[in-house]
Amino acid sequence: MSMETALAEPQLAGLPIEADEDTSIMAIEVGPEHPAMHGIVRFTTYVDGEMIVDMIPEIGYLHRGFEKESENSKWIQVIPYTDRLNYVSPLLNNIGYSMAVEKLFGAEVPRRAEYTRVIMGEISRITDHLTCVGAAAMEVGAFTFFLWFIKAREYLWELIEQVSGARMTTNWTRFGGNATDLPDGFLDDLQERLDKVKDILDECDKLLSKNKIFIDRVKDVGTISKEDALSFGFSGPMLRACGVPFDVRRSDPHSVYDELDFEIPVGTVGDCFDRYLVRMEEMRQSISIIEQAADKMPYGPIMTDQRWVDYPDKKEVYGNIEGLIEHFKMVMEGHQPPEGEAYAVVEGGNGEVGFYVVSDGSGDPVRVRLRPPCFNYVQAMKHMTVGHYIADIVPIFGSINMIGGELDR
Amino acid sequence: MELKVKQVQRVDGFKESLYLPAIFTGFRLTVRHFFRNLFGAKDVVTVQYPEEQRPVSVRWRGRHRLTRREDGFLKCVACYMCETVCPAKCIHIDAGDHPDLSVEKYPVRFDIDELRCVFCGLCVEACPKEAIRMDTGVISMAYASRSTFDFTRDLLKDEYQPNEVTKFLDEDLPKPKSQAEALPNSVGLPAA
Amino acid sequence: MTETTTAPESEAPGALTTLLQQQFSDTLLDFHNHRGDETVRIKRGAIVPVCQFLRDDPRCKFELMVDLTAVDYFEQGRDPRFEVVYHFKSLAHGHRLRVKAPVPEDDCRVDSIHELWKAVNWYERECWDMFGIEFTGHPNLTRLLMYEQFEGHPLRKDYPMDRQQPIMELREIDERNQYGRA
Amino acid sequence: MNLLLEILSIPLVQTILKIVFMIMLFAMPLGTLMTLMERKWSAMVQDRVGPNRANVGSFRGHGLAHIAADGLKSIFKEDTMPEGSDRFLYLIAPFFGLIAGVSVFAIVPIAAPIGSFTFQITDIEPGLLFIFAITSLSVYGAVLAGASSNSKFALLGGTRASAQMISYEVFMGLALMGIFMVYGSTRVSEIVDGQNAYWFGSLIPKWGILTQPLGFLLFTTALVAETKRAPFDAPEGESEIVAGYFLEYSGMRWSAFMLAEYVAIVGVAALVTTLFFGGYHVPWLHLWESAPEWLVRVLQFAKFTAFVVFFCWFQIQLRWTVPKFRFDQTMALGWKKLLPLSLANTVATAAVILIFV
Repeated sequence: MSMETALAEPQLAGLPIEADEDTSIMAIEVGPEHPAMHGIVRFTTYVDGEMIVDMIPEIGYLHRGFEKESENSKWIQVIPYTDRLNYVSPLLNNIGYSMAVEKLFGAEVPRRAEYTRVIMGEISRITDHLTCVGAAAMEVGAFTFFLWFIKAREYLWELIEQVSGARMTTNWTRFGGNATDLPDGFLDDLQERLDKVKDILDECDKLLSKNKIFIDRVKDVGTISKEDALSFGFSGPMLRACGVPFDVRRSDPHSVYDELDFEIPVGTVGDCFDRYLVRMEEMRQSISIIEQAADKMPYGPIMTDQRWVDYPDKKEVYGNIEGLIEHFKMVMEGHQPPEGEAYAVVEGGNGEVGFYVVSDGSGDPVRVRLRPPCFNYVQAMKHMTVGHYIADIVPIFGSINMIGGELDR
Repeated sequence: MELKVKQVQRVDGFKESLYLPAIFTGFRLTVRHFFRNLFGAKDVVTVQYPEEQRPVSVRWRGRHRLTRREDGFLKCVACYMCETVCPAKCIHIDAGDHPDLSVEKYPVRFDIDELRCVFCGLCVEACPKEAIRMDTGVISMAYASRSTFDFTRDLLKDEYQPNEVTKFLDEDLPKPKSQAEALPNSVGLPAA
Repeated sequence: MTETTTAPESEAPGALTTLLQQQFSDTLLDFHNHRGDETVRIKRGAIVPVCQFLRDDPRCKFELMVDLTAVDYFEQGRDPRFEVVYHFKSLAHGHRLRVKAPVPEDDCRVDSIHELWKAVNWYERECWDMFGIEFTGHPNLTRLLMYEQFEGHPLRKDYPMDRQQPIMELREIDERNQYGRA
Repeated sequence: MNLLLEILSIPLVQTILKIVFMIMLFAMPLGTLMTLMERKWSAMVQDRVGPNRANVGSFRGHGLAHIAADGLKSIFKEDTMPEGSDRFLYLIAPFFGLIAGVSVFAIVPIAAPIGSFTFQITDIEPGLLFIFAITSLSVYGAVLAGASSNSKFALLGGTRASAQMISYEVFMGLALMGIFMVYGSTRVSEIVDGQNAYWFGSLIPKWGILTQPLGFLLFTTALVAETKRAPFDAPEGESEIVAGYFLEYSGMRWSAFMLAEYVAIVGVAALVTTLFFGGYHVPWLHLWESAPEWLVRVLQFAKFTAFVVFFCWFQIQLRWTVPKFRFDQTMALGWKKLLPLSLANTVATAAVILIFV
């Protein structure tokens, strides 16, 4: 059966086909256990020879009930859970959630805290892209590329560890500021490590970006048009690769991004090659953002002085009874944002990470909703893969950077 | 700041279609790495784990420890703050009357199930007495039995040997003989 | 960041709200502008024309259906109990809008808008899976995150946190909950 | 003593001894070593440490004990067989590749002959053509393994492997036509001896790489594709079809596939050395006329081994440098680019020989 006839078959366009001996169509389960499935997701793929004629993505294997768990926690207890959503860029989730709750409180974050958030968030974005691009490259056979990227990521994670006290489960932001300030000598160390990362980026660029074997694998693979991408709700690098300069850092300026100068890389075609190039360029832009933010870093507090937004200062707690009581009340009853709802967005590693929070004025959230960017990408997998070879699942899936924790929550 | 857009360059011309130049460039890079690692100059981030250990940052959130007062007893006053704030609900405290009259309560039982702990550090922030800390620098706890991970009050010391059975019994607590000894502050002595 | 007042800025309607008020005066229930998030509550029957208008009208031009979810106000005792929440983003104008449609518990259904944006398909499936809100007209309203045999809808507030599904083995969980040592 | 010499002079005994030497003492140990070296060398490329944990007492030897550990592990591992597989074919499939891999060494000379005694198992007239015939058998290994495993991934891997190997077989032969023409024979010993000639007095040796640079490139490409290693490892395709045709194998049979691959690496290196780098001939050694005969043989063997090890390293380095082709791109490259090129090479060589020689 040829490609055209297979697609003309009515049952193929919609739901599962029974693959039997009469057709030459074979059903292959790619996933849930499959080396190219980062996280766990299942693609029931129908192939004619090696050509994909239909695909049914199935998700939910990593569903841990983030939203239910959050609704049964205190507001502050959700922050550790957000680390586990997109576990390669946990800081961006921390920041997004904190921003949402700060919006409820109407709290203002001190400028130094905003600048440190920018630095840490961009480091997190680089680690996210390093993982995504590296893993996607590894799956088309460039293993060396991957391990060099992992080395670069290691440098950055040690930085994150210096600030937050953990490499991945950071739990770093608080409502109205950050848990910790940058340690002494951090900015010098940061510059040193960023230089190393830049070297690795250049090396890897030479190794792969002009290699025809790699270009063959990613060029015109998984192409999605601008209109379809918008309709599928794409955001982040995936949408920018289609040529739409949509970046939450610019369109909904949060934090201090409007004081920093950077370019938004966009692609033209919207295939895997564009996504690769956009991500590579974005890492360079992130490095430049970090350098600018480090230059402009102001002095000052890292926590808001607004009361009842975060725990009182430790000096207050140890020093006087009012502080101790306030601290005690806040721990025991939880933070109590005023009644209302808020939706805060950050530009996450692979798109718009939105937190929709609803409060009834008590210590327990009514609703904590994460808008996962890769939800839309996995939904579009069928659209992007049908008509390609089975080997193309790998670069396409690699380029959408699905993170199981974020997708299934 | 205005919106600046940068078009990424898709390089795919005749030179690329020859395959060999790019492969040669790549080869030069990998061979350089090969020889750099073959002769000295180790640019390797791998840690040979059990023999050498990575230096962790001072802020590293590792295994918990309970700090002590100068007389050696626990600072903890069993206020249940850490137990309340813990998102993993891994801390369990039973409060009891402290024999030292200057201290109201102390934890008769202070258990942390390290297998449930998510190492978020919220307990450290919540503690009003700096009684619990996570600065031991213990990065991995790999023990053979599940019960080893149930850290009790007596095991939350600075160093912990899983095989060594240590008990901090109630007899070890200070037994003040007079009011002045029990409550040094009440007779006007400055707190240490 | 917005000002640190809790006073309702919600009184003054935003530009989009005004536009929607003109166009759908009979279906618009309520609106607010809390913390700069433009929000309108509409009757659930009007969700398809409103969304159609939001997508196609040049003054709105919401190309992106950002998010679709629901909120359960069971504990607050609100009637109607559910609210389906839509978030939209327009790239052309750069504005965002939140549309909410209240859904009562006894007639838990709302019209599907899957034909307007392709992304809606899975969001509606997820919403059905989690809240049991039926989207009429949806082509394939099956469970997305939970497994087929799952009973109930986990994000409803009356679904207890520790409820055991019949498909799961209970023994291991009992063991885990037994806190402390033997 | 005399009896021993007499026994040793029987050709059959000599052949058996040579086989034992070549297979058991040269090819297999090198192939086994390659399993470790691949990991160590790739670690160096990738700024890692590589395996170094296995130990015998306190002896680690930078990971040498891993060879023994891997061997023992695969012997003692359960030899599983998927349900519904074709039992007989499933059991014999792993050994086709191994047999084809070692058979290359039947024609490779490792030193110059002493009198009538050759350091080569057999020097048959068809030489390389025979080798092509035998190595084609390794296709069966992949196909049978893929077909008998009762697994869709394995089946895809098997079909990919068969298509790829058969098509690359075609122009592997064509790529060598130039060599046959230049040295005027298909007999390996004559090709090797032909490369002992020099241009400009005794300045530049007439190695195959210099007479047939394009042929070298094409032949090496074809050989790498034959061994199904990167960038031509679509049949294994570990990221898309998991492990391809040997997906279901375990234990010793899986090791047989792996060993076949590494023996094939050594085989490729030996063939390339023999055909394009003067074989065992040490260049300019003839200038040292008073060299003792044994030393010449030792030097020749050393040169041969050094080149073989170098090309093993080269292949491994190549694998960790380049990404891999998609399956259809492998085929397109073979049929649309390399086949016309090798035909052109053949014609050009013939023209040059016709005009200038």
